[in-house]
Amino acid sequence: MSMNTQGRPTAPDLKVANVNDLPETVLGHKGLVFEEKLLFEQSSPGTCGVDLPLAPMVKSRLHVLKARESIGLPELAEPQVIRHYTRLSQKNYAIDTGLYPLGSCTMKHNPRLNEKMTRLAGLADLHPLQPASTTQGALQLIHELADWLMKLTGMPAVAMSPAAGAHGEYCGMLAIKAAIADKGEAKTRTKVIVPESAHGTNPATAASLGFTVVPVKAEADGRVRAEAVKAVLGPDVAAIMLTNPNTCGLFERDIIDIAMAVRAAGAYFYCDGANFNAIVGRVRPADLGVDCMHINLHKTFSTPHGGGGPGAGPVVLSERLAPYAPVPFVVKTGETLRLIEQTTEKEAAKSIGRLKGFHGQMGMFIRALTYCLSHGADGLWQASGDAVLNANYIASQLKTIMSQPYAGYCMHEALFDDTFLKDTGVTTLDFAKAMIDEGYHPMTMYFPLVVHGAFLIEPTESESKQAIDDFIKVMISLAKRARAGEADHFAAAPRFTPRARLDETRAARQPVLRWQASTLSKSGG
Amino acid sequence: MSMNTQGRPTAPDLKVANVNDLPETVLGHKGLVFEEKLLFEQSSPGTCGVDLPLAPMVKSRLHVLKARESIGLPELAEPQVIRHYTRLSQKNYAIDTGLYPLGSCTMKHNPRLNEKMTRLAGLADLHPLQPASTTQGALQLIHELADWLMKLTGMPAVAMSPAAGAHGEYCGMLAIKAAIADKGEAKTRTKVIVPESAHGTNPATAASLGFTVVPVKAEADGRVRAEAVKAVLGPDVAAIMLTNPNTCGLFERDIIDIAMAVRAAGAYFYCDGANFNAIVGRVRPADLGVDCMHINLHKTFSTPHGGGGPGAGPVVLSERLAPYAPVPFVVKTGETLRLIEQTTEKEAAKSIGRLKGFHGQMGMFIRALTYCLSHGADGLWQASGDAVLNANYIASQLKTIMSQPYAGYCMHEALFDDTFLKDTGVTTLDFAKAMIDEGYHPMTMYFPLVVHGAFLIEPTESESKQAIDDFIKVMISLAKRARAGEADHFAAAPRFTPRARLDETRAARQPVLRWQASTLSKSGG
Amino acid sequence: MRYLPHSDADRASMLATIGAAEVDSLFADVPDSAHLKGPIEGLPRMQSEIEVERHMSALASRNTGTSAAVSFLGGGAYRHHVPAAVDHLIQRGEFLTSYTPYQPEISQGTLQMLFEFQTMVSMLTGMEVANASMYDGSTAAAEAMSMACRVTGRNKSIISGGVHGHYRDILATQAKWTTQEVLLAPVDAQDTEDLTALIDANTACVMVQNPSSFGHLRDLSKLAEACQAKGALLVVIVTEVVSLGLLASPGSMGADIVVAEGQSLGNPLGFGGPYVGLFATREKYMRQMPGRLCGETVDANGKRGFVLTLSTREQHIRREKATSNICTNAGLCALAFTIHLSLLGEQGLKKLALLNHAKAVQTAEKLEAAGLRVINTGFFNEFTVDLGKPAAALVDKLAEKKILAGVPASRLYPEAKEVENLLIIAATELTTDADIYQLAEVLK
Amino acid sequence: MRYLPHSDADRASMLATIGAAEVDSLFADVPDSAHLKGPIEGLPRMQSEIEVERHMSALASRNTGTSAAVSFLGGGAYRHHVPAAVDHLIQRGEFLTSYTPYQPEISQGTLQMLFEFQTMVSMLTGMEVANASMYDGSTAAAEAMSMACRVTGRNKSIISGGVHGHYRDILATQAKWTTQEVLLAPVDAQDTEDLTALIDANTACVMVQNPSSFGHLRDLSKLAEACQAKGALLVVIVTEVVSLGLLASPGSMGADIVVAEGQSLGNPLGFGGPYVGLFATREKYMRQMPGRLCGETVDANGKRGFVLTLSTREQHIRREKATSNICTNAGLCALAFTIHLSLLGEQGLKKLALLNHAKAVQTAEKLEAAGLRVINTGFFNEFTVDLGKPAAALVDKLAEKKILAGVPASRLYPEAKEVENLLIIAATELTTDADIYQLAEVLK
Ligand SMILES: Cc1ncc(COP(=O)(O)O)c(C=O)c1O
Ligand SMILES: Cc1ncc(COP(=O)(O)O)c(C=O)c1O
Repeated sequence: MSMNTQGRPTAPDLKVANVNDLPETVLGHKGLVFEEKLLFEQSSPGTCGVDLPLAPMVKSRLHVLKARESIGLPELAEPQVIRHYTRLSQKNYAIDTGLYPLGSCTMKHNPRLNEKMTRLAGLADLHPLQPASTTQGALQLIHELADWLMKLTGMPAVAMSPAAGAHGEYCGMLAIKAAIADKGEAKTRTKVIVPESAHGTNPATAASLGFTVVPVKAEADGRVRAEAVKAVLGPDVAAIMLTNPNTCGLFERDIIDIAMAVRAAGAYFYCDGANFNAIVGRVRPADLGVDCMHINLHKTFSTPHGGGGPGAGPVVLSERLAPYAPVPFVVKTGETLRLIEQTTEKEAAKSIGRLKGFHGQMGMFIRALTYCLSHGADGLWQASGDAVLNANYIASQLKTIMSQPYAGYCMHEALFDDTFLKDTGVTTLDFAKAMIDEGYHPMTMYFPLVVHGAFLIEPTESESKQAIDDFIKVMISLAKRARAGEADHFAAAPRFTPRARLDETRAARQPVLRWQASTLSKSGG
Repeated sequence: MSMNTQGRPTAPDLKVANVNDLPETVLGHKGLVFEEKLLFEQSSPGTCGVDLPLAPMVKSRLHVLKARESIGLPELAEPQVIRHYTRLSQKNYAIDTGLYPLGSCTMKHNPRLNEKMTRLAGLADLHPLQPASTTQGALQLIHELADWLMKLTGMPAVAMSPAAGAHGEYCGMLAIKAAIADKGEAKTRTKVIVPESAHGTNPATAASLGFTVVPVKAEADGRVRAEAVKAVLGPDVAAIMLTNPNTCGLFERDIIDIAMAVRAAGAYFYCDGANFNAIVGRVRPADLGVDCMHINLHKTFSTPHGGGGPGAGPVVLSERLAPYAPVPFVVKTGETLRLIEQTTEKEAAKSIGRLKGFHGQMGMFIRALTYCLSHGADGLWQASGDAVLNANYIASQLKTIMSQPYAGYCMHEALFDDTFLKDTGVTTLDFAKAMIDEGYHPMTMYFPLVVHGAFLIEPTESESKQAIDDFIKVMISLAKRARAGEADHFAAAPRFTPRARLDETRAARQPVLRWQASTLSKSGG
Repeated sequence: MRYLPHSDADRASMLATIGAAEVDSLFADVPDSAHLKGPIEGLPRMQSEIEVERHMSALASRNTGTSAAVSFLGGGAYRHHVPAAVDHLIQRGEFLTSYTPYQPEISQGTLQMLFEFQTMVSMLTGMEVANASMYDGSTAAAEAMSMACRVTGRNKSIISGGVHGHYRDILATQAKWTTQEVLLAPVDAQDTEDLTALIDANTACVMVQNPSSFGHLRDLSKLAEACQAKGALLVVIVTEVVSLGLLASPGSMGADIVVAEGQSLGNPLGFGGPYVGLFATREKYMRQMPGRLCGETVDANGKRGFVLTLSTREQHIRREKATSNICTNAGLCALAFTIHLSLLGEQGLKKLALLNHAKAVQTAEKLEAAGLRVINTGFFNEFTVDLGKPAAALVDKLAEKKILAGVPASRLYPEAKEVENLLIIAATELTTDADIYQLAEVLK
Repeated sequence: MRYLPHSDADRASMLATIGAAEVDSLFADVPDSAHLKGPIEGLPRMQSEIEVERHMSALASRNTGTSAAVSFLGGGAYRHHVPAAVDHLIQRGEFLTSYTPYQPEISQGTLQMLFEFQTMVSMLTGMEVANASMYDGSTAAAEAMSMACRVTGRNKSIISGGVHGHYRDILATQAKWTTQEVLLAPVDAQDTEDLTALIDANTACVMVQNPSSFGHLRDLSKLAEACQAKGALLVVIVTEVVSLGLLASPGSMGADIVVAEGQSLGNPLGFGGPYVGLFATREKYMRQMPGRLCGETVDANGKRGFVLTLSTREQHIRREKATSNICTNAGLCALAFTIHLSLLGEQGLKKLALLNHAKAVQTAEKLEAAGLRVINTGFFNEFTVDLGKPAAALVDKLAEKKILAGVPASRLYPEAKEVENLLIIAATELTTDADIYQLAEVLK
């Protein structure tokens, strides 16, 4: 999930607030908190962190081409590189270091067993273009994960190759486009209904495929009504893209009616499954009438976020979309598994084609299957229950001190708006920065856009009661301080981080996207 | 190497220096710096971080014994345990995070390749009591490392099983004791000569074997003279324990004369090889006349220190001590390798016996061999050269601002005393704590004991010129501040660490060595 | 369940606070017909680490990994040696378990790394700017095509016959379902292609791969000039980044956009993913780039720091007007790439490239000595031999002997009957003399 | 060389600062006769990671690891499942590459962990205090003997015939070369030993192992009383710590010192080391303990913190008067132990112990059904069978079939001809039904 802090760029006051802010130490290090220069600034030409076997003497066959020009890469030995990235890592907040309540992102525990399994010989060293006879275990693994995903969603097919949620959206919407074309409606069905609360990838995907986005509003309870959908449905509508549970953390109560109406109108129901973690093992999207849904394995199925990726976004498909699944896919006949890689093969006659090189994010499949096997159906039931329990526990205790746009139980995330900050001079952004000082990664803020100054808090099932109680304590304390008129406290936050607030306006106005030997940028300390 | 900060316990002023020191955040966290409770304080009974397969139903065969009483272990799930130890780890300084100039400890780079090799299937999962036919690769590995150690030292034999340097001393001194006993001199040769600058393990080892320690003084140049040794040598002397390079970081110039004198007197020359890193690949101890020497694989051969261990302390032995080597040892006949485990076997007829369960610190052997192969004889030559170069580079630039007890080139560590702090009100300890604020782990302090307020700085070969230049800059700056009368700056250090100075006196006077459910100890923040 | 930190007592007490009778009550909004009453049937129950490991190891053992075989496989994914330090560092929890760096004050680690990554990618490709990664090389190519259309306001792209078969398929898919068009030049096994004639006023871009899918090396300067003359962009694909240590950069030959598969540095083969897409272009097209960008700035105290920037190109701000729908990218693989390249440095990369070339030349020489015909004039670490009989069948047969002889061209271009006899062979620094000997033995 | 950060230019400039002509000049103090002029001959030159990995992998592949075999080996080292989280955490550089926590302000991570370790060891053993680890169980036993002599002022120790053969050998070595004495009771395969009669006014300690080396379980309360009556200490050795999840703790039976091998938790078999020695005793003997101790205190701001304490027992302060010469201990293995035990917790450990017992009972039952005789009345996860013929030869033969059937008693007690036919068999949570079946098949 993404947050549009960019939507409200911060341009902090650049005057040094306090003469005491002059460097307190010679190099800027402070105890265990180190200043770290760019790697390029640490180069010692002539050193190298990799030794290689001697190259055999041969006659070059690099005909034609000119020689490689100087590249400009820095030169360091291994100890320096290890120290550099170790130090950098320590400047990150992470699930492993603290509660990470980033709504819509499902920052749950990433088990180390997953990592270990991914590195097994026979998996890590498998080339994607080996003959299938030598990769039966890998194909079986994909097949097993596909089986889990189909059973958990109740859907009859799944496209495994999409690389992330947005790529899954692209895949699913293409399948819909193909199905429509198949019915000869390509020219007419050009619209896609997208609720205003949707994640940015939904309209972006629809638009990239040439669809016109038709917004639909939610009601006062944060949910889309079947009536509202019906009002915009028509023969020109290709699909609806609906997130469920939605980006406000609420279950769409009318979802079955919406699905029926969409189907009745000859359109398709794309469900954004980013929030599947709330219901996995408890509600099967097939039972809600969806036609396709992407699953972010990097959310619900615990594959690591890795500072931004990689992910994987398999898309489950209904009977009517299944024929359009992209290549490649795995087919099992008896005990033998095959990869269908070409649309020329009969099993793929109606396939939309290929979306990605090779066969999908195998490393994520390994992790996700490990996660499924570890949990079992019963463990997943428990996990989604705990995720929802935790969010409601937080909501129940913060709702009196913060302000809730929508009443009632939430799903896996608790949403607040900034009404409680009215006239305090404290913004959601300020509040978030003060949370950082208190040792917390902020929740998702200013998303969904439909809620003013949104605070979207997703604790996930991985947090203990004690950890959540501590978090609640801090949130209450901050809310009280804000209301007590301590706006300065918030404006100056964060104070305890390796960097104070960063000038995002400057970054965007005078973009510096790379280091240059002649760069004017002054070094850290 | 160890430091006797304990020798000068610090009892900091417990009054809160400043009202501003009241908790600045609700839980005591400060941005990325977290307070972390004891694991016992985070227990949620009924949770568990390990799932196990179901136990088969069987009839218990636990006859006789009473049942296990309650243990008291905390109960947590995996995410909580990972976060706990991740947070704790971040409270440590380490080679991976910064320059670690702890003299006598050789805090050099610990390559990750070593770790990877140790975890290879066929090594990590090898049981020590498997039949030798199934462990030929492991025995060959020990044999190869032994070969390296013998060739690097020029010695004809090596005892591989000692677990660390001190254990190696025990092994070597036992071999000497056995040799003496063999000559019928057990009753008469009861003294061991140990220079005053020796590491504490030397006298402790000698004493544990019933020897009387006879001190010998170094001359003004920090080295022991052959004359001084000869003066105490006699028919009652079993051995000398001499560290070379010595604990002042100096090469013992008279070492060959000393060795000859010792041998002439019918005694043995135990060389403490903790500082072998200065000369490995450039000087063979055999050429100096030593009879035995332990090698700390966790120093010279880059096996990790691991927060205190484990290490490994193989002992090389001269021809005259070789027959007394402890069991087990590896014998290669043709292509077949055997373990001699019992003193009843003919190869071990004169063996001192067994010192350790199984066959030694195999995990460290794997790492050390990996290190040797990576460097090769030429890489080791380069490494010891760089280690000595770095120390002298530091010495050359700090000697004018700090005070050097001994002039001339040093080996791998630069030694200073506290003369330069005279009348400043700043102690070596204070200076060390101020270094912490600047982002450095202090050098070894107050050791060797023969130098007043010693600063023993060992940069190792792993540090870049840039890193060393930065370090020098900080040391000069601190020395200047100390001399400029800023004693308060030092007395209040460290300021930027997770904890300020700790009350060591209280810890020793009212020892609390474990958590107790009813403990009075208040929690962190 | 070992990952779930609540005891039943915890749950009960939390429910009491909420005022709900049971967890299921919290799901009150779920329509009854869809609200399961218990765990889904037909799926296994929770398992211990021991059991899961056994299952996964059993699956792994049904594969023949390249390290348990003789392998000359390439074709867009290369078996290189990854230093142990790389895999250690990327597993540090602070990197592994953090999200996209949206809160820069507590994400400087990831941000500074991305800035270093972008710089390295720019340098390698010879371009002015690079983004913070795409899913992989193939999807980066698709994004490049879209970007070229945006930049030029045209919609036709010419795709070289030397481009990887999968990449061509993806571009064709994209064209099929959007207003973009592709002209797929015939498969160019023999390196005879000349695309200049095809470029016209409707051409958004010409997309070529170097080295080509068959291993041919090209000087693209002429093509670049031709593109420029017609106002089209030259997009260069690199599937083997190690080649950039030895070959003139696409930028130096006049490329406008360079996309590359970064797998070769830092990332295991892993049966095809996750990999990392590199995307670089000219500064003037910066605002048309897809994906995240990390930029330098200062903090409130004037200290240098890094932030995600120019987000007004992106879906979370611009929604349907975004340059791409990409959100999650390939962060951790980019980290692995960056660390591996940091270890190599300038000379290390050049040496590695030279070693790869030398191994490939050795292989080619041995095969030629065994009577095979190498069709390439020049190549980097991958070349093509004509077996005189269908390659796929032979490859399948050799696999039984644990010899992975190469990629049959028919696997990538099944529609091109004329390449049926061609085998694409890649060597890397991991290729041994014994491997080469065995390959020559079985192919001769 | 990849680990050395100086370029030749760096070296030259540093030498210039020093004022030395070359690095060799800095070695001026080395006598000429010993000063080598270049790298030592007869040793290989520097090698790449690729080459080193190949060499080490070749060595590893010449072994048959327990995971590639059917294994019932125990005898003081046990194959347990170590959760993936353990090995991940102990490899974090901040733990792996730090030294003994002598600077507490920047070592709270290691220190707090040690405090947790000490607490857990105290709890497990049922003792009041524990130290921060010894090299391993065997050397901890030797230290216990010395400590008993110090505490009692006596010098004779009685060593049970149920103590592990290696441990007995070590104690004998120590006694041989010091003023300590040991009385080694006859090897006690049949659990018939009664040591009470041997205790006298010169007895420093009685040392027993529970479960014994042959797997027998003992109620030590009587022995403890007998010791106490004579002023001797009871030292209990535990080589399989997992047993402490099911058996009454040594402390509860009256032990004065408990030493244990901690390998079973967190640490791989690794061909015998490094392991971790646990050492626990009564509070009143605290100042006589060997090794490091971590203690709680407060910092200058009154916050709880941890330091190494009571160092006046140790060699670096007390030199020849120290309680032991130990310096480096088993820190990282203690960390692995602590993390594994943290994951298990109270119930997890108990379940693990029960599972181990159940697997062993299953194995015993199957062997009995196959006609073998188990000599133990009670056992935990290890028991002894009488094969009626020499065990060692059979074990060697079965190893060829990749069945590691157990430890022949003669391997640990070669001098005791009467145990020649005995095979010591251990099962753990990793023992499968198939393993048991195979063992029964080959032994019947
Ligand atoms: C609701 C929603 N939809 C779609 C996405 C896009 O998924 P991905 O980042 O995997 O491309 C996200 C991710 O943040 C999301 O939160
Ligand atoms: C000079 C010297 N001798 C002996 C030792 C003891 O070695 P170990 O800690 O490996 O037992 C040390 C370690 O600090 C040392 O520095």
